[in-house]
Amino acid sequence: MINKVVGDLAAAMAGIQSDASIMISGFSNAGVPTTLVRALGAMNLTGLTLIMNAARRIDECDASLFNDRRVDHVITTAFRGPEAAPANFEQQWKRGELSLEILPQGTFAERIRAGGAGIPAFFSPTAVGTSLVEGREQRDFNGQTYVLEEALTADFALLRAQKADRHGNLFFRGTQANFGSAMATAARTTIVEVAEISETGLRPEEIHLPGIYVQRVLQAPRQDQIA
Amino acid sequence: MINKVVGDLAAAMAGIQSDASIMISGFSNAGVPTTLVRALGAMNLTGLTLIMNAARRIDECDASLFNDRRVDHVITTAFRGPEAAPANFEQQWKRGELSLEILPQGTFAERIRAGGAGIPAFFSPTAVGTSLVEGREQRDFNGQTYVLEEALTADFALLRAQKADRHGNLFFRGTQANFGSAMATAARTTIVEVAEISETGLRPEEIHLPGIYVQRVLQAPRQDQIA
Amino acid sequence: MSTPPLSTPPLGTPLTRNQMAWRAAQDLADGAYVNLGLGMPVLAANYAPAEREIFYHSENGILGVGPVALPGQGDPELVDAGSQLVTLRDGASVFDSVASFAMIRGGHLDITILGAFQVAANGDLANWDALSAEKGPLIGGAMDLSMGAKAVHIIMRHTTREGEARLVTACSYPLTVRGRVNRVYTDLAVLDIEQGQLVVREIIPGLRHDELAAVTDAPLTFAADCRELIAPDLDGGI
Amino acid sequence: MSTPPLSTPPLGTPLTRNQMAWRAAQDLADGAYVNLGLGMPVLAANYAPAEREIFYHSENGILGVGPVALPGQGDPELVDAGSQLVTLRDGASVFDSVASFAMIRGGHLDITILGAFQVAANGDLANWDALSAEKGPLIGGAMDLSMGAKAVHIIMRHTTREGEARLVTACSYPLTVRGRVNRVYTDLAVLDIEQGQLVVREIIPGLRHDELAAVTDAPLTFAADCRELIAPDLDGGI
Repeated sequence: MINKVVGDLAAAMAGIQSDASIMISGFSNAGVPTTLVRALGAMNLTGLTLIMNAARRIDECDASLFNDRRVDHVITTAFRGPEAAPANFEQQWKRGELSLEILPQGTFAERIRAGGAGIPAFFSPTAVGTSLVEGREQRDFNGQTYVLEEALTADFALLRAQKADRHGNLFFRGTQANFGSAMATAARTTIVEVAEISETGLRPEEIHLPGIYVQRVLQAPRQDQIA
Repeated sequence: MINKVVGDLAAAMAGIQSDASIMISGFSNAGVPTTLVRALGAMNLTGLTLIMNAARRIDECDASLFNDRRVDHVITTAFRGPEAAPANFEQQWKRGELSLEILPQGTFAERIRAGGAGIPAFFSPTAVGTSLVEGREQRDFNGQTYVLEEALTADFALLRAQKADRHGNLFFRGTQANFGSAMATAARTTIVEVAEISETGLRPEEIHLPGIYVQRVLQAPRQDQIA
Repeated sequence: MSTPPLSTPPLGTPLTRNQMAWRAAQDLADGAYVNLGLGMPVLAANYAPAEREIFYHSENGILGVGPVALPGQGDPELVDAGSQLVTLRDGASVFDSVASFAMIRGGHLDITILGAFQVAANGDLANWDALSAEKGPLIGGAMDLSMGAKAVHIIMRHTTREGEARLVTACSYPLTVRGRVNRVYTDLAVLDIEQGQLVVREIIPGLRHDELAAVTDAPLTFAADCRELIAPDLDGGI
Repeated sequence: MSTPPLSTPPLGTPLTRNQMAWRAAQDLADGAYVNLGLGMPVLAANYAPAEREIFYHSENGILGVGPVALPGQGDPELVDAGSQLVTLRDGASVFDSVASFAMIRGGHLDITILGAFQVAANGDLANWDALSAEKGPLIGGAMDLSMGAKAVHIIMRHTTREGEARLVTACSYPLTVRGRVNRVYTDLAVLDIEQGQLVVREIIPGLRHDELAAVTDAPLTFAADCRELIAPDLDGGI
């Protein structure tokens, strides 16, 4: 019998090791897996690659990830702290202590989607003509220039959703899905925290993400993102 | 005020002319826009390009499209009649009276999706090593070979859904969505026949395809596909 | 909302932020699908003519953003791209970021209104990298939106606080997109970009053509039917 | 369903269609996500051990296909890839073809079971083009499934009606995919493809190794623990 629901945080986070690549869902305050991110911060790992829309949101969730130098590489669309003074993670980048790949948000999303969909690379119009694509492969189709973008995958994805069932099917509330639904398809192991476990099972019309993409589900109350 | 609901078939089909490219939704008996296909057959056009999963289903729906030589080009995954004896459309192809592009179903779906998503081309693993990709551009990523596939778009898409509202939002029943939801994004004008028009409007959680992709909605009862 | 009476400010008074947003909003057509960037652009939603039905897109996954939620009534899991707790309008749909940017990149949005550091006469836009020595980079959705939307409208002050032109022959800040800006609303004028030229469509009363040219770093063409740029008083007479 | 008693057919009796499907079904693990092709493969769903929870995928957009609907109770808008009116099992989801093939191509399905004209010892599969002079081509989902699924299992008779081998050194029919077949269930044997070799895991009782080799057009290796291929009587003693 399939049962993807795990009983505690330790079981949820099992197997995440130093040097892992980890996708983290969330846009602003929606869909941020606060409990899982804080558990990750408490694991005392090093050499992590974090793949998330905005570094600030994860830093607000658990400052130890950057403060304790757990992160070596970041792939993101926004690497800027909320204050005029640079955040710790911005300073680390300026000092060369971590490397950064900064992407347009749509390219970020589509590269993750490609990673889950078996598409190794695609051409995109976004960022053509900007400094982001200097020196990269570009090609014209129908008179317009496009840049080649490669798929993104990761060892783990951490998501938050509203509801799950034992099959791992997910229901997202509001704008919770954002990058999480694609990240789940692009990671080898997808771990989801949810407000509710449906004992009767989600109905087909409620399911936003089929359980095939989810390996572990943990019930965890919503926490404010800023600790 | 937005109102995409049209009152009759003439308004639904307005502007479709000879030499148009037309995507038609449907997999087996689900999501076939029977009323719109029969209206197309009655329009006495020539030089059409039809883009649909299986030629047989459209031929069963309205045999005049092929019988009356309205179709010059077909892009499909299945160009085979149901009987041992060749269907009229198979004979036309064998005689060279129409040209044919035959695709794997996933490549067909993804090329249409690309057409709607602003992706001009992508690399796919499917069909590599087969006669379908002979002479075409291939490239290795991470030790595996992929073939370059280009986006598909069309002048019109004809869909069937269960419900729509005046904004063009669509709810699909069962497996009605199949290729239709992607076709709607890849066509300049998307025309949808539906069983019901929701006067109160679809709720966000009911909407499978946002109305931005739909230009015209016509209420039409479900008809058996085989005339 | 209903349109307030037109104001009669002193000649040569630049438009306020709200007035620039109001002016931009007047060009949103009935039935348009529109994405509004952070800052002044998002204010435009307050000023679109009430009889027009407009669908606001938020790139984190909403088509049909409604008003900001009343205090205490918002859902923290339903936010717009500016992190506001929002509501959904009649006919709204919600989807993930992949679907949202497919909608953007695929050319389905009618207009995006964005802020900018600089716009060049050839339609180039610079609005993502302020070349700060201290702060990290932030791209967000601006590159996708400005490349994908059918029309790109910009709201920005005509000059920087230091008085430098923002409308230029060539952007000095890193580009967001090349050649995609169609129209610019400033506190002094409304300009279209046509065949690599800045065409002034409207100018505030009391500002001479040469005065506008003096604060613009690219040649200006004044439309034959160039009109006065007049906005209602939206700031309580300030 | 409950497993019928094992049959004791005369020595050397080839498996029936149902028996081949039954044998393939025994290798579907608890919790597996499985796509079954048309013909014999789809019969396997009838014979998976009842205590295992298996999610059947249908490439037109279902994960969790249930039994075929009872006569008169099906929904013509809810069909599987074989055009049957089906039901949905507990935990099933429904989606469009783009999502369905992203699932396939992205390597998320554990197994696909397909039919074949020919399988080569190097794992090549030919199952889409019968080289008919009269009929048009039909690819469907076979190329995507055989390239994308983590494991590709084939059910086919060991020889054609004319007695020609289907297990060959190199396929003569046009290929569906190169080098992706892992296991083949025939009416005479179960074979794995390992490092370009056909390894016989099971053979029907009474058939000698040289007799199997005589109807196979590629070298055979017999596993050290090669067992008897015995299936229950599923066809009423026929």
